[in-house]
Amino acid sequence: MPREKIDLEQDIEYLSILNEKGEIDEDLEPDMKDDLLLDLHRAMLFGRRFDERMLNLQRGGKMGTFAPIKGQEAAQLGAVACLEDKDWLVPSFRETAAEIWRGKRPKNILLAYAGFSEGGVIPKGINNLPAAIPVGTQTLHAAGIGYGIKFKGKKQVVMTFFGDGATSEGDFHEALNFAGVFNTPTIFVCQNNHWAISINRSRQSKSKTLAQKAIAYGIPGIQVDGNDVLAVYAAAKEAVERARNGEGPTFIECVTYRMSVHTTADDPKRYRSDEEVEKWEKRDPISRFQKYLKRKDLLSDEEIKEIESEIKDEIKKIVKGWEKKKKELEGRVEMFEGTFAELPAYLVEQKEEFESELPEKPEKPEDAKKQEAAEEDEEEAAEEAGEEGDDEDEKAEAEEEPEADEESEE
Amino acid sequence: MPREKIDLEQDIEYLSILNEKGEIDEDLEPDMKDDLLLDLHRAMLFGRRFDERMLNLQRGGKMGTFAPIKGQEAAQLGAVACLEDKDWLVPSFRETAAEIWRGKRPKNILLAYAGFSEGGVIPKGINNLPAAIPVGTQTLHAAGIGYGIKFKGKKQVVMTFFGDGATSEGDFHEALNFAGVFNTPTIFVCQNNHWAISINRSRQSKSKTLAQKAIAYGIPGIQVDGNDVLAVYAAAKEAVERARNGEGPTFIECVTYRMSVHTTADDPKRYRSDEEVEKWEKRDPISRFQKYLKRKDLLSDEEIKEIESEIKDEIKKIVKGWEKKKKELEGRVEMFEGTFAELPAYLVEQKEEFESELPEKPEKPEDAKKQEAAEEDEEEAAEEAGEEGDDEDEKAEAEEEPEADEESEE
Amino acid sequence: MAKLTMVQAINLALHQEMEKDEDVVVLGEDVGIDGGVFRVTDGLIDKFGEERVMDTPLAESGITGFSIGMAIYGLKPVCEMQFSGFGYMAMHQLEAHAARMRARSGGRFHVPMVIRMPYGGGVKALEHHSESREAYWAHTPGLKMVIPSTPRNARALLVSAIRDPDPVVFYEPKSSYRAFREEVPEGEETIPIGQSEIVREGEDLTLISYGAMMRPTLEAAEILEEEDGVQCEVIDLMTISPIDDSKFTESAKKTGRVVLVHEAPRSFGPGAEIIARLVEKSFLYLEAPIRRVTGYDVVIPLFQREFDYLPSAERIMRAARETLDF
Amino acid sequence: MAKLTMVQAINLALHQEMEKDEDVVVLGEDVGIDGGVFRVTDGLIDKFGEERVMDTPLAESGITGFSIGMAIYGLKPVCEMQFSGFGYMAMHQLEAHAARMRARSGGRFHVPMVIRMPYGGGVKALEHHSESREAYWAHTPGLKMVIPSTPRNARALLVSAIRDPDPVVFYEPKSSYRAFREEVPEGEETIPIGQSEIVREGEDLTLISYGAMMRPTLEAAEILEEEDGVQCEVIDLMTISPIDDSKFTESAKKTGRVVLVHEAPRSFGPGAEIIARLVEKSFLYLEAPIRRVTGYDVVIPLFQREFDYLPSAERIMRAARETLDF
Ligand SMILES: Cc1ncc(C[n+]2csc(CCOP(=O)(O)OP(=O)(O)O)c2C)c(N)n1
Ligand SMILES: Cc1ncc(C[n+]2csc(CCOP(=O)(O)OP(=O)(O)O)c2C)c(N)n1
Ligand SMILES: [Mg+2]
Ligand SMILES: [Mg+2]
Repeated sequence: MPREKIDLEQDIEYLSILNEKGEIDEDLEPDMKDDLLLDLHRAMLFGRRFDERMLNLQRGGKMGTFAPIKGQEAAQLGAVACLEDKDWLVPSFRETAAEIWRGKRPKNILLAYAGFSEGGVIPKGINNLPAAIPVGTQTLHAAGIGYGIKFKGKKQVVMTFFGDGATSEGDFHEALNFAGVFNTPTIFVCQNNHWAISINRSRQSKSKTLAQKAIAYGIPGIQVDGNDVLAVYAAAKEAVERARNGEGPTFIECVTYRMSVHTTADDPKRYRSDEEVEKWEKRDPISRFQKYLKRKDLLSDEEIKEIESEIKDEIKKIVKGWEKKKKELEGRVEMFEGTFAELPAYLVEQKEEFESELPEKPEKPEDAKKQEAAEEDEEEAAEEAGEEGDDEDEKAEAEEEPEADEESEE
Repeated sequence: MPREKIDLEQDIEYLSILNEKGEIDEDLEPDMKDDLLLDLHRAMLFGRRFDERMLNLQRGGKMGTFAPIKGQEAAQLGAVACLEDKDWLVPSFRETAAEIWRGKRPKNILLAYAGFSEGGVIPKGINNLPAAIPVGTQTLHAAGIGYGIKFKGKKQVVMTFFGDGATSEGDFHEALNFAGVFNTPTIFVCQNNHWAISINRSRQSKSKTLAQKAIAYGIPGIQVDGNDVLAVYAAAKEAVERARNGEGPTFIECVTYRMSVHTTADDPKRYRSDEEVEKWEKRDPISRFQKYLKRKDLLSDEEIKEIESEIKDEIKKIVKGWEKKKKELEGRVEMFEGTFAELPAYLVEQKEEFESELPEKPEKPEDAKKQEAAEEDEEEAAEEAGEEGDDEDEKAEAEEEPEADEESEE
Repeated sequence: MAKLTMVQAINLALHQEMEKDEDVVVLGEDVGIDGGVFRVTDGLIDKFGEERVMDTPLAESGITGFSIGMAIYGLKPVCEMQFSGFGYMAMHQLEAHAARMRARSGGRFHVPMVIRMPYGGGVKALEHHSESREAYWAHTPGLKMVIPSTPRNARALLVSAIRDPDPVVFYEPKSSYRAFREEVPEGEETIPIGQSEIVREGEDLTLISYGAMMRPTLEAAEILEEEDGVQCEVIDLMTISPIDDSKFTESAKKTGRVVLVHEAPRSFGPGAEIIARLVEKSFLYLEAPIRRVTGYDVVIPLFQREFDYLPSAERIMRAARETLDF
Repeated sequence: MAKLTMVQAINLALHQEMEKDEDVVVLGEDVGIDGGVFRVTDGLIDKFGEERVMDTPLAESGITGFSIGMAIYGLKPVCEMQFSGFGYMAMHQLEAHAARMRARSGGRFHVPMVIRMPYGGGVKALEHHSESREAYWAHTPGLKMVIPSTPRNARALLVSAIRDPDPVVFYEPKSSYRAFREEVPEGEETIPIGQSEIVREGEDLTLISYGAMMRPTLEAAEILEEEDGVQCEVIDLMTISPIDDSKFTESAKKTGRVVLVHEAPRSFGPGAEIIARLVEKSFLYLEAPIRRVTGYDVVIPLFQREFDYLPSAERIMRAARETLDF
């Protein structure tokens, strides 16, 4: 009949490996191939530049609302870098760089944010779910996919992303609880970027860390420096290995910072100080990682410049390909097809009604049609020959198409 | 750049004061007046017997489905015993004894479970919410009421009850989080009775305790022996004091056991063993408490018998009053009034339609009417004179009626 | 052919589909060891094990979102909301994801899941256990909404729902669970989703209903024949969405008079859509206003008064007679 | 009188009601320091402080259930769902508690709260930001459902909603937030909930709409007058539930021809109820089928195609002409 402390049999740890000055804790340095380090660096840089370009396009009125990733490149890329192709990604709406790493075509990202549903197409063989806007809801899908994996006895894992704000949603709670109870191979990665629009992390929950929420579900939880790509990678690697070995889910809190606007519709000046942003600029994940790579002699300033310039060209091509695609899609309205596998009678009727109401376009004379077709062929040929960035995308899609889901695991 | 344990600045404790053999940890014995101890004992016994009677009535086809409390008398009464009248109770559907302690009329409980909405009426001055059937949803109301209290600067607290199963619901999560963030005077009491219908606590969550879920919200959490009314009282008392002093919410897990069926529609033989039930019968909260009271010389076997017999009579009267009330209500259909403060036009139409469809009753001759009225008067007079149990109820209601909410605090 | 209750018939469908397709998984609160609070999933766990018959934590959004994930991955979850009155907790998962995943992923992913929910009044249940809100789901693009009325069509429709590549909300009229038996063939039987049925032919008046209300509707039709010599054509919708308006609009052209019956609240209820379609497609044939015999637009009362709330054969007959006299 | 946008007008209502009644509390995601993502709550926190203008954690059910508790205790919460597409997360709280607390407690408790939600398409928003599902709420007994169409009626209706003793779901047409200005009196103005308005008189055809669709509807009415010499009577419902059918059924008796317009999906949508009431109450006067110009029953497309989805003046005119020619 005592009053005594209960041993909860689990601790919450904090992990940081590479600090703001580029110094490293060598004991903790993860074992990563040089190629992987360089690929990660390139992806982080690409993520940053693509983000900037998107912001630009949006400000220029060419694109709708989107959520920039600036500052969170390490948190998302360090984590997905632990995944294999056969694994699954369940993103929220702020994982552009992670989605691209996992095979999403940048052109499609632009298309989707320009309001074309066609941008949402996910090719076969790429196991990414579409971006999820309703905060927190996707975490349950990751738990369920994890169960599917277990059920089918596959050696896959599933990783889901969400923000600090999402941890307040009931779905987050239910997802972690289900994952715990059914011991699914699900890695829950919280990008705690300190803000949920205008709500600071401190007002989202009274808990000291978000990582400790794992205790509520009896699953491992860890807090990492989310601007330290090595720490994120190391923590995610552990979690992925546990999951792949049938040891169940993990919750990772990446402490990072949203250096830009919430979305392009947001004005952060209303709720946070410039000083805070400046403080975090000093903790930038990219410059920190570059210092590390330079120390390791894997990267020089010269090379960084080269990569920057390659990325610039690549993005240019992507944007060009996107502009072209947009033109192609203009006037095409296919809104009736996607809702069901087969159109039910009433949708056939509505479609007919819709089409009968379209302004009638005058039939083009045959000659003009032929001319257009020829031009299109030419353009495609030119693309295949020269425009690498976009072209790779097209090829990738073509390759993926025939692969079945099951086969994609190999 | 370390990997180190985070100090979460909070522990989860287990509290037990009075054990199954009636032995007590004197250091922990709460300071409770004799009267309170005896009142609690009587309420626990009344709860048990009333429960039995309800089961009986249900089995006899006189009542609909309900959820017995057997075994959980200490968990709920120990907790509400810490409340003052001005405080608020937000129950789930298994707090019959607690609701009665807080002034709910047993006759109304019977009425509601017999399918009469009239049983749901809550008199002014009694700050109990109606029983909440949708699991976990009511916890949010308790958080909101807590905010109301804080907002108005009152010295009230609000206590809400729910089961182990409820901790899996998103609303539970959101409620504890809101209560934490807004530091509301809310006491969350989980009656972990080991079962959510057929689902054992162990399959509800992978967490070692439910109490540790408090860590997710940075609020105090404690696990107590829920069959030990002293421990429940002590833990609740602490929580109530904190809340009243503006120190915010607490989560209390009472480890108890549902000794009976989930509801009268349930057959526990399908999912649990008799041995398990027998094991818990030995931990019965009432016999344990009686041993304690006897040791303290507050209660004798003789007195227990007397109380039992009083309770029996009381329940008899309640049931009689209920039967009478049911008869009064028969044929009365008032389903249009409760939905809005004022009937909108379309409900007036529907009501007229409904009434026009009622089988027409032949008008009674004047004489018969007068006769009936006279009889009714007589009955009421008789009631007031003799039938104490039910009469007290009526008086209570009459007294409460004029009091305003504001005033009820005194 | 055995005479089965609806509970047994649904149970049969689950047994057979799980046997046939090992991707079919059943999950929900108490569906495993307890066999479901209505025993609909009785025996499944013994036969198919815990991996395919999953007792879940108590969380409706959880069950639904988890099922969506399973379905995206390639399983065919049949999940249960213990009562339809708790299904609203899963509404955002169904609306935002189950109903849209096909569109959102450009066809790559789809959500072949069934969400079973016992619905409706008439069993003296507790508060929140008697609702009939099929209109919520029927109004949600991307969801199908099915309500059987007899053991045989319950079985056949559930088989179709499980095989459907898109999410199907499957409301089970709990007051019909054990109310009567019907011959149900042992061998496979399906009824296409999106198809209504004329269950009684007639020339004078069209009665449209579905689910538990088919019984008072048919009862009314019989009495009307006996007492008034009126021939009612009775239509069982079976699928609420995508609604099959072909039969009832044709029937109305023949009879010119229509009464419809549902226990859901009247305003903005399923009946309104039926009327809208009748006006759109049978306008010139309508000889009388279309009457709705429905639940009232109030909080459904506790069980002592629920039969005052629910449509009865008497209420239907009265509306029918008024429509015929118009 | 100042010319205000709808955002400003709603903001004015909030300012004035908060000033007048200190039990009025505003809460939601980003409603405080940020002033709301649409700036509807701009300036409130400076004036009334954090206790009355509460930035909450990100949880819609939480916001709603918390508000229900506050309302039961005696406050008058005006809570915001950031977009109506996320309001479904709160559906169970609204359905099971806000809408029923009065009935469940025998009148002791009631829930005087307003749930504000920006709804509808036309602002090039992201997925899940363009829905129009007022029918869900309108079909829920115990809830009131209001949708203003102009700055002035938005302000007046919101004041009434805040003062209403029962829960009101208040949909704000976000495409009208800043689209135009209107004179709004500084002094108090209310419009009773449950009252529709004839905003244009006419003899030939009745057009019924509400919210953002009032603008294309009125545009169509004007063009029809100019081009066809047709006099349309245009009705703004303003309250969806309890729906005021008095004006539109009277109007239909006069014109005999009705077209109705909403951006919600057609099937089981609000328009069906209007048709049902017209058939019930104006049957003998109807000279043509009632046409529904609505969103289609599909997942609403991303913004490049949303104007193909949304009703336009052209679509309305076409339906009107066909109805007139019938
Ligand atoms: C359920 C839901 N509620 C509200 C919104 C509007 N909203 C979009 S993002 C956001 C903040 C999300 O914060 P967080 O989870 O921290 O992610 P971050 O934006 O910081 O990446 C809000 C409130 C939404 N998309 N979904
Ligand atoms: C949201 C919701 N889902 C399902 C149910 C059906 N149901 C009633 S009680 C219950 C189990 C509750 O378990 P627990 O929370 O442990 O409380 P207990 O019954 O043990 O007191 C279930 C599943 C419900 N009432 N509400
Ligand atoms: Mg964030
Ligand atoms: Mg329990």
